[in-house]
Amino acid sequence: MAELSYRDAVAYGIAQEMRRDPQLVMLGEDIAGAGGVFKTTVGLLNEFGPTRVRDTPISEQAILGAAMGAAMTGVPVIAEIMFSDFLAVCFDIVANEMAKSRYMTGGQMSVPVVVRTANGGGSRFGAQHSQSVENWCMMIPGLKVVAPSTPADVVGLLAASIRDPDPVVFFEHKSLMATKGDVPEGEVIDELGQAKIVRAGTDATIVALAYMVPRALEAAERLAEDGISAEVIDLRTLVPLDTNAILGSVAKTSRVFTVEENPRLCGWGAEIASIVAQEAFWDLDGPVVRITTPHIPLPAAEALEDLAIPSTDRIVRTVKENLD
Amino acid sequence: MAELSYRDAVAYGIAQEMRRDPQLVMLGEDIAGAGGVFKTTVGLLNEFGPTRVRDTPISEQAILGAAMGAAMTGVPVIAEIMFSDFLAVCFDIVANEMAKSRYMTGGQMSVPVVVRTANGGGSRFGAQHSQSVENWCMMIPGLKVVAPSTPADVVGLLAASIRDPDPVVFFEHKSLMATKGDVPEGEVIDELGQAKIVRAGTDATIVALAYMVPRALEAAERLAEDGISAEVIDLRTLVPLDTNAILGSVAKTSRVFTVEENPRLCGWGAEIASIVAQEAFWDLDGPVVRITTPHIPLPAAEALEDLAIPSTDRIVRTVKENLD
Amino acid sequence: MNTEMFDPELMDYANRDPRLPSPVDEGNADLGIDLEQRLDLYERQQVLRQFEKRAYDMFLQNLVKGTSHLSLGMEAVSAGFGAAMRQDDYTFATYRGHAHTLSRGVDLGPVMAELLGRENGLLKGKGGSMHLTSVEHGMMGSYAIIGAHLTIANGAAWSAQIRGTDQVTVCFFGDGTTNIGAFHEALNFAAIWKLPIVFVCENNLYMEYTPIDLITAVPNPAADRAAAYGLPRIIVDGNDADAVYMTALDVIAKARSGGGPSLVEAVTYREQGHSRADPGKYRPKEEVEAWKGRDPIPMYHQRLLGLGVSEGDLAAIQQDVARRVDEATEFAKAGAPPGTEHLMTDVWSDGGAAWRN
Amino acid sequence: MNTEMFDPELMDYANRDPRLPSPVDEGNADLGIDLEQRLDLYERQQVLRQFEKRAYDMFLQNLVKGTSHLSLGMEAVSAGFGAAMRQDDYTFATYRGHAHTLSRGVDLGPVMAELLGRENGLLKGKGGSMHLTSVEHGMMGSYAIIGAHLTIANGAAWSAQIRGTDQVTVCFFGDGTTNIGAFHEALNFAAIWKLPIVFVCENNLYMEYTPIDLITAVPNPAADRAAAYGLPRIIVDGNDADAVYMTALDVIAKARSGGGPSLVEAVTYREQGHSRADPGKYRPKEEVEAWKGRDPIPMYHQRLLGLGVSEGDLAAIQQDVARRVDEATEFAKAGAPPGTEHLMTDVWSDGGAAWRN
Ligand SMILES: Cc1ncc(C[n+]2csc(CCOP(=O)(O)OP(=O)(O)O)c2C)c(N)n1
Ligand SMILES: Cc1ncc(C[n+]2csc(CCOP(=O)(O)OP(=O)(O)O)c2C)c(N)n1
Ligand SMILES: [Mg+2]
Ligand SMILES: [Mg+2]
Repeated sequence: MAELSYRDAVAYGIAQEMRRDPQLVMLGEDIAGAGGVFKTTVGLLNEFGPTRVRDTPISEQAILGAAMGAAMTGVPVIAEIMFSDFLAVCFDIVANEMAKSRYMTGGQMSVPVVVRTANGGGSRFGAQHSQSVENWCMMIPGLKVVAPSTPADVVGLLAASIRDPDPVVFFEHKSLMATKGDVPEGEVIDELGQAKIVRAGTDATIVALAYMVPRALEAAERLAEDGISAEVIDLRTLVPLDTNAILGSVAKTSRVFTVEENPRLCGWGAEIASIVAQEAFWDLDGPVVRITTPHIPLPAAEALEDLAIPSTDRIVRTVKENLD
Repeated sequence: MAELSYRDAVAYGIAQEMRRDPQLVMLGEDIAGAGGVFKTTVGLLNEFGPTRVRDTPISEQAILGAAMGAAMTGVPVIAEIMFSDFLAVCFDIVANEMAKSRYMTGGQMSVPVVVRTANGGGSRFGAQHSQSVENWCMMIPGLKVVAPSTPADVVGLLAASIRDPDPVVFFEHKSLMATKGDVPEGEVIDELGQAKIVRAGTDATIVALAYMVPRALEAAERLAEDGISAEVIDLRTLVPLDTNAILGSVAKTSRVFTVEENPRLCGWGAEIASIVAQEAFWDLDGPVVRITTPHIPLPAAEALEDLAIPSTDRIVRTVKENLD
Repeated sequence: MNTEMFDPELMDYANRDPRLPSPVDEGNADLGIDLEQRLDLYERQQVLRQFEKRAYDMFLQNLVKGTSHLSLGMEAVSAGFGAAMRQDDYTFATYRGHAHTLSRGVDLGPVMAELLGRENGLLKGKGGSMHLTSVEHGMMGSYAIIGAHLTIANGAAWSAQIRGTDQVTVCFFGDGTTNIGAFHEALNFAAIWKLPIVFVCENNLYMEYTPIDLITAVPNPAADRAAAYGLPRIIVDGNDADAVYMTALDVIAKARSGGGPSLVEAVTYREQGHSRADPGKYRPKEEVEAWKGRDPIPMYHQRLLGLGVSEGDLAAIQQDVARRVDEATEFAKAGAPPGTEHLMTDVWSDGGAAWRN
Repeated sequence: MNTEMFDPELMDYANRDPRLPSPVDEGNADLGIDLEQRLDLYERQQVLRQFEKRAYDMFLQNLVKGTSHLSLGMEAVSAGFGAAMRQDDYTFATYRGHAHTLSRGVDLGPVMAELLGRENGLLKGKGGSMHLTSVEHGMMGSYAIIGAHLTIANGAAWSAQIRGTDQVTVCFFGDGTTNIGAFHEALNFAAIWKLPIVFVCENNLYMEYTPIDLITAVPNPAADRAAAYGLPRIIVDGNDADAVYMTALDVIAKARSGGGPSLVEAVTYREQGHSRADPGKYRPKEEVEAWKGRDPIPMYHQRLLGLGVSEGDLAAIQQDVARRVDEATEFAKAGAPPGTEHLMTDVWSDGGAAWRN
C-alpha cells in the first residue's frame, strides 16, 4: 500500500500501463514538458520519451482525430483534453466519430482510445472551466464513461479503461486532485461497470459520483447521527452502468437520492431516476429525489459557486426532509 | 386557414418575422441560392435579398459565432445548421458561449439567436445524419429548446423563438417535412413553454415530441379500440418545460409513458421521468415507462432503422403490457 | 440596411460567369507511363464510371434508400491515386466515397449491396452509402460530417510512423471542406509531426449548391493555403488520370521516405448533382457543357487510341467491367434486408450493445 | 518504436535555444506621433502595468480565487490599439483580458472587484477574471475557451456592416490560438464578407507552457497565414507602443472605410507565468532576461525622456495612476461577496433562471 494523491495516481496509473504495453502512446496540450496543467502527467515524458508522450498544439479536433486514427490502426492512445468543457470544441470526433465507428462499419473498426479530461467545479474558474459534463458523453451510444472518486479507483479504472478496446471518456475531478488515498502495491486493475457500495445503510440509497462521493459520505455520517442509515453508492462508471447495484440497494432501502454536480436537466441522475421509477417502482416507499446543481451556468465567485454545487448540508437537509 | 406542408411552414414562418423586423437576418449553408437542402428556405432570398439571407462556407463555428456576435450587438439572427448532428462541430459556441454569455456577464449580454436545424431519423441517412439530439441542448443551461410537430406549430413557435431575446435551438424534423396541416391566416404567434394535450384520455399519459407525436396519436387510437384511454401530450418545447401539463395529466391518469426518438441514456424522457418520480410519485399507480430508440447509433438500412425508432406498434404494445 | 455591397450574381448562381476547364494538356501523353499502367488506369476509370452509373439506375428504381453522392466526372482522381498506392496504404474518404472504396480493390458486389441496404453489404447495411469501409483493403472509412476525417487520417499516419512501417495515408475531401476548422488543425498537425500523409482536395468547384469561389478567400481553396502549413503549392488536372497518377507517385514517395505531408489540389467537376436529391440547377449551363467536354474517360480513351491501343482492346475492357457490374448488381439484389439480430450488435468490442448489467 | 525522429530539445524546453527579441527600432521615435498622444500611450501602459502588479499582489494575499492571466510585459499592444480605437468600436479578448478591458476606459474598481469575486465587480462576481465584459464601453467580452471569440467578433463586425455604422471590431488572441480550427473559419469568413474587423495576434512565443514554434508549421503563426485568407502579412513590434499605435491606426482605418479585415501579428513576451499557478520554468533564462531588457514601459519611458519630457512629468503620471489603482483596490476590498440572490438571476432575458412552470 502506498498513499498517493488523486493527482499523482493519474501518472502512476498511466505509467503502469505504458510499461506493460510499449505501443501505448499519449498526446495532449502541455502534457509532456510541463507534466500537465494539473500536474497529472508529471514524470511520464522522462520515463517514456517524447515519441510516446507528446505535446500538441491547441487543436482539440486534431488531438482526438489523431488518437482515433492511431487507435484504429493498432496503436492504443491516451488523449488529454485539458478541461472537460473543451470537449465541446471536439465534440464531433467524440460523439459522431469515435462512438459510432464500430457500429457504422458493421464491426470492422475498433477504437481503443481513452480521453482523459479534468472535470467539475469548486475551483472558482467560472462557467467555461468548471462544468461537470459526464452526461455529454453518457448520452452518446458507443462511449464508455468513467469518473473515479479515489486515487485507488483512478489507477484501477485507468488500467481498465486503457485495456478496453472501446473508446472511454475518463473524467478526473479537479476538486479531488489534492485528496489522498491508499493504492495497493503491484499491478492494479479494476473493472468498468462495477459501482461500489461505499457505505452500507438501510433507510435510503444515495447515489453519487466523483466529487459528490465524499460529500455523500459525509452527509451519511451526519444522517447517522440523526438515526438515518443511508447507503452510499459510488457509481464510478456511468457506462456501463451497474444497475444491479442501484436496484439491489433500492430493494433494501426503498428510497433513492441522486447527488449530481451537473446542472439538472438530463443529468446522469435523471437516467437513474428513470430506471428506478420504471424497474424498482414497487420497491419504492416515496419519491425519487434528485439533488443537483441548479440548471444554471456555474458562477465564478466562491460564495456563489459553493451555493450552486450540492453541499453536504444540502444533501443532509434534503434527505431528512424527504424521509420525514 | 391555409394548408401548408411542415417544410413550407418554415419559410412561411421566417418570412412573417422578416417582414415584421427589418433587422432580422439569416445565414447558413445553401440556404439562399438553393433554398436549403430541405427546401425549408425557398423564396426567402428572392423576397429579402442577399444581405438578409446569406449563404456561408462550411464553417459551422463561424456561422454560429457570427450569429452570436451580431445578436449581441443588436441584430437578431436566424442561423441554420443543416443537420442537427453537425451541432457537434460547433458545440462550443452553442454550449459554452451562447448559452452562458448572459449569466457570465452578470446580465449584460443578450443573444437573440435562433439556431434552426434538421433533426431526427427515418430517412435512411445512417448514424451521422439521423440523430435526435434535443437532449444535447436541453442539458445546457441557458438554451431554450423547441421541436414542433405540426406546420401550425412550426410557424407559431418560430415566431415565438425569433422574438425571444434568449438563444433558442429550433429542431425541425426531417421525417415530418412532407406532412401537411392547417395554418391560421394572418400573423401567427405561439408561446414557448406550453405543451399541448393533443388527445385527452384518462388511463395513461403518453408524452411525445416532434416525429413521435403522430405515432403516439396513432397508438392512442389503437389503444382506444382496446378500451384504453390514453392522453397524449405534445411537449413542443423542452426548455422552458411545461411541467404543469405533465403533472396535471399524471394526476388524472396515474400512469406515464414517454416516447423518445433519442437513444435512451439521458434523453429528455429521463428528465421527465425523474420529475414525475419526484413530484407526482403519490399520483402514480405504476412504473414510469420510457419508450426510446435503444442506446445505439442509428443504422442506415430501412429494416434496421425502422426497428430502432419507436414505432406505433411498439408504443401500443408497451402501454398495453404495462397497464395489464 | 446597405444592400449595395452585394453582387447581383449572389441572387442567381446559374447566371454567373461559368468557370471553364483549362484545355487538355496533351503533353501528358508523353509522361512516360507505360502502356500496361495506362490500361490499368483506363480500367479503373471504367469500373468507377460503370459502377456509379448502375448505382444511379438503382436510385431511379428506388432500390437505394437514403442519400448517395456520385463521383461521375471525377473518376480520374481516385483512379490515379488508387493506382499509385501500395496495398497496405490507408485511404480515408468522404460520403462521396464509392470511387475511393472501389479503387482499393474492394469487391463491387458488397459495395452495391450496401447501397441497397442489404445484409450482404460491405457494412451489413448498417453504414450505408456514406460510410463505406473495408479495413482489410486499407479503406479506413468514409466520413459524412465534413472535416473530421482529415484529423483521423493523421492518426493513421502517426500510427505508421510510430510502428515504423512506411505505410502512407491518403485522405480525400472536397473544396468546400477547406473552409472548416478541422482542415486547418489537421494540416498544421501533419506538418509539425511530419506525418506520412497526402491530403487530396478534389476541387469540383462547388460546395454542395454554392460556388466555392463565393465563399473562399483565395482562388484555389487548397493550394493557396499550402504555404500556411509550410507546404508547397500543388495543383493537378483532376480530369487527367495520367497527371493525377504522376503527382500521386511523387507525393506518396515523399511521404513514404519521411518527407512529410503534401496537400494536392485536383481540379475537376462532378457531372451530376451533389447528391441524389439535387438536379444541379445552380450551375451555368455553359459551364456544365464545357466540363462534360472534358469528361476524363472519353479523353483518356482518345489518348489511348492515340498511343496505338485498338478500339477493340478498349471495348474488351469495357465489356469485362460491364459484366462485373452486372454481377455485382445481381449479388446486391439477391441480398436480404439485414436481419433484426443486427440491430443490437457491433456497438462494443464484445459484439453487443449492453450499457448495463 | 522509432525515437530518432525527435529532437532532444523536446525533452527540456528550458534548454532550447532562446528566442531573443530584435533590437529596439529607434526610428520609431520619429513616427510623427504628437507628444500628447504619446503621453496618453505612456499613461495607458502605466495603468495596465500598475493595475496588474496590484492584481498579482492580491493573488499573493489569496484575495483572488480561481485563476488569472496577466499581460505584464505585453502592455504596449493593448495600449496602442486602445488609443487608436473609437469609443463605439468593439473589443473582443481572451481570458488574458484585464489590459484590453481597461484599455477601453472601464473603471479600475469594478475590474479589481471582479477579480476578487465581489458583488461590486464588473460582472457581480459571476464571471470572474476570465470573462471581463463591459458592453457600455464596447468591451464585448473576454472568452476563456480558445478560438470561439474570433468567430463571435466577426458577428459584431457583420452587425456593424448590416446596420451601416462604421464601427470597427478588434479581436485579440494569442499565438497558440492560431492553430485551432475556429481561427481558420473566422479568418476566411471575415475575408469573404469583407468585415470591418482587425484580428490581433499577440505572439508571446508560448502557448501556455509549450514553445509556439514547436507546434506551428510556420515561423510566424499569424502573419505567415495571412495569405491563406487573401490578406497582407503584417508584423509589428508588440513591445513598442508607438509601432503598435501606428499599425492600429492603419488597419482600423482600412476596416472603417470598407477595406475589410486585417490580421496583425504583434510580437511580444509575457514576463511572468501563463497563469497564476505557473512559475514559467520552461523558458530559457537567457530568453526571459533578454525580453525583460525590452520591457515596453522603461523603453517608452526612455523614449519620452529623449523627446524632452521631464522625469517629473512622467513621475506625476505614475503617481496619478498609483492613486487610481489604490482607490480601485479599496473599492474592491470593500465589496461584499455576491449575495445568494444572484445565483438564480441572469440566465434568461426575464432576469431569472426558471426552466419550467
Ligand atoms: C460539418 C458539416 N457541414 C455540412 C455538411 C453538409 N454537406 C455535406 S456535403 C457538403 C458539401 C461539401 O462540399 P465539398 O467539400 O466541396 O465536397 P463535394 O461534395 O463537392 O465532393 C455539405 C455542406 C456536412 N456533411 N458536414
Ligand atoms: C479550446 C481550448 N483549449 C485549451 C485551452 C487551455 N488554454 C488556456 S490558455 C492556453 C494557451 C493559449 O496560448 P496563446 O493563444 O498563445 O495565448 P496566451 O495565453 O499566450 O496569451 C491554453 C492551451 C483553452 N482555454 N481552450
Ligand atoms: Mg466540392
Ligand atoms: Mg501565447
